[in-house]
Amino acid sequence: MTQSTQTQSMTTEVDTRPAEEILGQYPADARYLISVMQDIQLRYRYLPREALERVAERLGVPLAKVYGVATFYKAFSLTPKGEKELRVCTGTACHIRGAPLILSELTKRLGIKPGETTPDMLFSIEAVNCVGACALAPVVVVNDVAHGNVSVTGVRRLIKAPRKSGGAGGGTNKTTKKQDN
Amino acid sequence: MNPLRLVVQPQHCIGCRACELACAFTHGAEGQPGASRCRTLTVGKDEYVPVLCLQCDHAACVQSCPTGAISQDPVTKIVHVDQEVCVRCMACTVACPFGNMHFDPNGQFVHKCDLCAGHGDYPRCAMFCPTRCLSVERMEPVS
Amino acid sequence: MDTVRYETVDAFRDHAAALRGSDLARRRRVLVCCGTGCLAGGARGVAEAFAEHLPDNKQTELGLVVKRTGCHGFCEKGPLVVLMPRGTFYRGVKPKHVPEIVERSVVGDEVIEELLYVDPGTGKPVAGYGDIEFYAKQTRVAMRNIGLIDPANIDDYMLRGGYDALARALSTMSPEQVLQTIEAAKLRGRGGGGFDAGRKWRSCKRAGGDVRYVIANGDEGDPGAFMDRSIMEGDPHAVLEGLIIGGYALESSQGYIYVRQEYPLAVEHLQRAIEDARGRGLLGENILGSGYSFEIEISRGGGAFVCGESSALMRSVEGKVGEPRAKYIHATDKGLWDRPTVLNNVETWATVPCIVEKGPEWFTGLGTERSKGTKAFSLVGKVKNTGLVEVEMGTTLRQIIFGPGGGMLDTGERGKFKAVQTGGPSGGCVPESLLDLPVDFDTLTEVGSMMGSGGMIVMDHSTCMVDVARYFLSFLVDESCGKCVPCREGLFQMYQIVSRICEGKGTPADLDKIDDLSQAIILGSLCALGKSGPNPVLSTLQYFRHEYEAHINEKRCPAGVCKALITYSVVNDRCDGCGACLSACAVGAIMGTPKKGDTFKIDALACDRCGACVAVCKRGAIAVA
Amino acid sequence: MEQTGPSTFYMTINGRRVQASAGEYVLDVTRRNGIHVPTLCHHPAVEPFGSCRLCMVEVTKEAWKGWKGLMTACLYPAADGLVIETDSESVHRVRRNVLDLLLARCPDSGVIQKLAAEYGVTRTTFTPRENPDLCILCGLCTRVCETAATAAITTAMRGHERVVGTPWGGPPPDCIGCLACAHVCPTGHITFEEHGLTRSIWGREFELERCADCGKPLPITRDQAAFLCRRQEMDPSYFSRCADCQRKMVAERMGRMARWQTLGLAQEPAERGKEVAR
Repeated sequence: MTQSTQTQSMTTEVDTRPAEEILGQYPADARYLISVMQDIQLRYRYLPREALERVAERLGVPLAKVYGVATFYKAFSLTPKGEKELRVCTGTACHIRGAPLILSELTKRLGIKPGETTPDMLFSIEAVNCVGACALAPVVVVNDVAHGNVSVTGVRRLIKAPRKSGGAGGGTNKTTKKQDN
Repeated sequence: MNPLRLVVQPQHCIGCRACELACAFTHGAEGQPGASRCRTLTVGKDEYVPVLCLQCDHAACVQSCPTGAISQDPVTKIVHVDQEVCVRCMACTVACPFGNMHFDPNGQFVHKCDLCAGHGDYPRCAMFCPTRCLSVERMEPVS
Repeated sequence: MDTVRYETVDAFRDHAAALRGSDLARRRRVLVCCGTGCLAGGARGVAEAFAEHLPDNKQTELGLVVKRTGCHGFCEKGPLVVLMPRGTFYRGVKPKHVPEIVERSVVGDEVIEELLYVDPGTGKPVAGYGDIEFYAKQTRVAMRNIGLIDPANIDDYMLRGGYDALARALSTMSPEQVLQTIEAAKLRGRGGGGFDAGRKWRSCKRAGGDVRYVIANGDEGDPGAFMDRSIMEGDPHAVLEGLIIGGYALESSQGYIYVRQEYPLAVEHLQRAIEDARGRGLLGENILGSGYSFEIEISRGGGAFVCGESSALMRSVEGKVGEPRAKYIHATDKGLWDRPTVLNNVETWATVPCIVEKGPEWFTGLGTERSKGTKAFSLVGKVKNTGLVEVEMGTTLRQIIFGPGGGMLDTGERGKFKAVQTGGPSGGCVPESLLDLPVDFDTLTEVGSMMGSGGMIVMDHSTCMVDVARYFLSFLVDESCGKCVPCREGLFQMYQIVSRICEGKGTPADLDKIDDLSQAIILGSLCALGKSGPNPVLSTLQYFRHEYEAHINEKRCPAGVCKALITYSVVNDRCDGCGACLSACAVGAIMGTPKKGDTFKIDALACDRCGACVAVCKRGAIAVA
Repeated sequence: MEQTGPSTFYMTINGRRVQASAGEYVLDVTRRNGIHVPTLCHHPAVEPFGSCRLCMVEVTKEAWKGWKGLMTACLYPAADGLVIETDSESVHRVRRNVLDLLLARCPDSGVIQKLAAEYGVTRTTFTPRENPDLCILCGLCTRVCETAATAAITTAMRGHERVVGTPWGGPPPDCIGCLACAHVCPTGHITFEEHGLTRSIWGREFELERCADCGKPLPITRDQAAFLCRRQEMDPSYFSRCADCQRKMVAERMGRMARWQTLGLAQEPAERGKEVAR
């Protein structure tokens, strides 16, 4: 359930231009740290070290503090997230209406634990706190689209479509998009 | 009372090291002698110089301390290390241009001459100096 | 209507009067709920279908407007469409229904019976909004506009009296008078502890200095609570207006709204509202020409429950890790950036304009002796009508759950009411014997629970109370900031003990250990998260001790929830061999061939007791023992 | 602004009347009066933090009508008329549990074992941590690094996962190797090594500054010297010689002066020459 602190294993160069662009939208003041990081997380789907180094330099916050903030808040991830981020609400209402079942079903089907990403970078599972859609419990949020009253079988549908086309590589984005309504 | 000042006149020093002993015994703990804050150096044949803290104004040790553990008493003018606040980064031991910040490797603390403040409030080294090498005088009142 | 900037209070009043007398105010309204719940049910498609079938010119021609509104609260039945002023209420609307609705109910004057809400009590369809029990038993103050207005439209807010209170405060009241009004209303903070808002404002004002801050806490972290979300999404101007009035009373020039990271729509709507209000001269420099200037900035949270705690929230606004500080020096003296700060919850701020407009006597006329006004609750869990309800303080739990809530969801022995959890992870579980408890800040605390932000989770006999305690502990272990020992290590150890009990490995001595450790955590923790952390365990232990004892002494989970203590088996005479369970089982523990008449078996050793088979079995042929 | 109270006042600690002044914390007052209150996360070099909860004491006041509260002495401001008990039953309950919990976290820490034994805990009654280390997460290291150095280390994660560490777990780029963190660590969790001219801590190696005269290693690193010059606004020459060589220089110079003095000269001839030339 925790974010991995391991050093980025991928050695590919990270393009820091989007991060610079985001930094350009904020005054160089330490108080915008969290906002800047949120925008970076949105853009990259994680917080690349290279980007955070720019942030630390620009906002005048020690890198260690930036790292502390990045690991404290659940919104941030230091490892890249999958194309589809499945956020299983584990709020009380969802819990008593079967969220643990949904979560275990997802982890079993995808073979990853909450907080992890499938090796093909298609799916990430997160067990998140109440998303505030309790009336629809249990809820799974897929890339900001909430799916309510999810059943065990319904959950399988959430992870089915992109799986099939997963082997074809980059050109399959369109087929995955459709799934979100 | 006006602040004290240690006066060193090396021409009178005979290298007996009574000052070092007096200092070590004064600042020791539980009857054990501690390291002396006063060091007598031999500079030539029969020429000795006792080196002690000068309690400088705007001292380098004070300036170098990142935790503000070293300060000069506004009244007594004694430069004092607050052991509680000290984090033993050793900056002061290097920064003192006179080499008068000492580190006790056993007790793991930085120490310096405090003119025997709290130990009789009168420099013991001067008391035990058999010659006129180490003496004490009172400074003019601080304006 | 063209954008106008009100240079004076009179200009505002003239424009508001013109607006209210205009054709816009008289038009019929088609309200499509676009709250998070309905959006998840496909409300966007419904709204788009309405836009397609009723283009602007046709709307004018028919003398109506189509509005995308915030949450109506009746999320269970979404997507919802309401036709005003008649109040026809359609639930479960799909895009394919839209042409029919337009033809028969918008152009025509008919009611489509199939889309009406069916009263579970009488089994008869209910035509009108106000006739539905869910709404009829509510008194809406903080949620007064939600569902009735388009949150992205400032005119909509003004049509319902919006910003009148601000204009009144700026033109006829001194800051001191506003403060006195709040004091006289005996308004208590809606976010948790129920601290007297007037007292808080007063001590901040007394703290001196030129710079003061006001903050709206929209970090609704309690699982099972989403009132603040609905307010921010559905009526953002109400929060702004409250905050501006508060800023004026406290002579502050800067306000912040701290919104949970999980609520992107709330951020969007608040941002829009801020821009619109600024454009009209209701926010920013020299508001309504009064000489008073005030700015509001939105601060997005990073996803940490502890940031609902005021001192942690302020650190987060400062861009730091959300660690609470000791409160021996109050935030009203040294808060945000060490300046005097007033922090109130979103619902509290949304209530402020009503008090200023209608007067403190009106507010104190509602509620109980020590808790005035109304309170919004999110009613969720095993009730028929889940959603948002706002009722007068002092309404009993029974009235809420069996009134607007419509009673228990499931029938049968296991579907009976067992407990209601209030106050989130800081609260507790209230048993059936206390159902007639009038709900206010103090009564709930007296019975070992808490008002909290207003989450109300109804539990039936299929819920294991030990498991609920474990659930909250695991939540808190995860959400503790980890700064102080009792909370970080103590709640973790408590979780270990309760987990052991759930696994059937508990001993009677564990219950004493829980008690001793709880006291130490309550006494020793730094902030409210830790101090109230043992509440869910203590309250379940107080009212449901027999369940703990069943786990410990008989190694039995009465509710059939704790995995280590249950087994699944197939009831042969109910099973029709459909094979649904076969594909549901991820570990292949079910044996049999899907055909009529075959008998299935569950391999107890291979079974990981996930419950997937139970969930998919339509005939209830899988028994839990 | 009107004065809210006198700057010195009296409070009662364990039945003893003691003087205190505004701006002090309760812990300052107990320490000054030799009343023992245990602490683990307190250090005068940094702001009080209140994370270990050991210094909790029972506080009341006559005006509170019998209400008593447990407060952390390190953070509770001293005030007129406070009545404080440092060893009441509830104080002991918190301390005993806290130490029991810390013992479960760090069973091998001598410091914790000793303190826990004082409160009757010789073995933890909780589930001991798997693969324990000596870190009790008091946060002294990170706080001292922030105040006295570069904030190169931090607490990462939260809740029970909280750790003290470096960015991405690697060698901390901002670290100056001053060892302040290691020296303030109450349990000895932070370790370092020194071999010849190299000092290593937090998985990073630092080159020690060398004495410009004798070449021996100085007890500060090059990065530390650069940092001190920058932050304390000092000339690099202050950090270039060892204390022995500094003393030697002073002694030689004083010796020379003494020699001239015995000869009846007030100043060294060379110096006088310089002055005349000027």
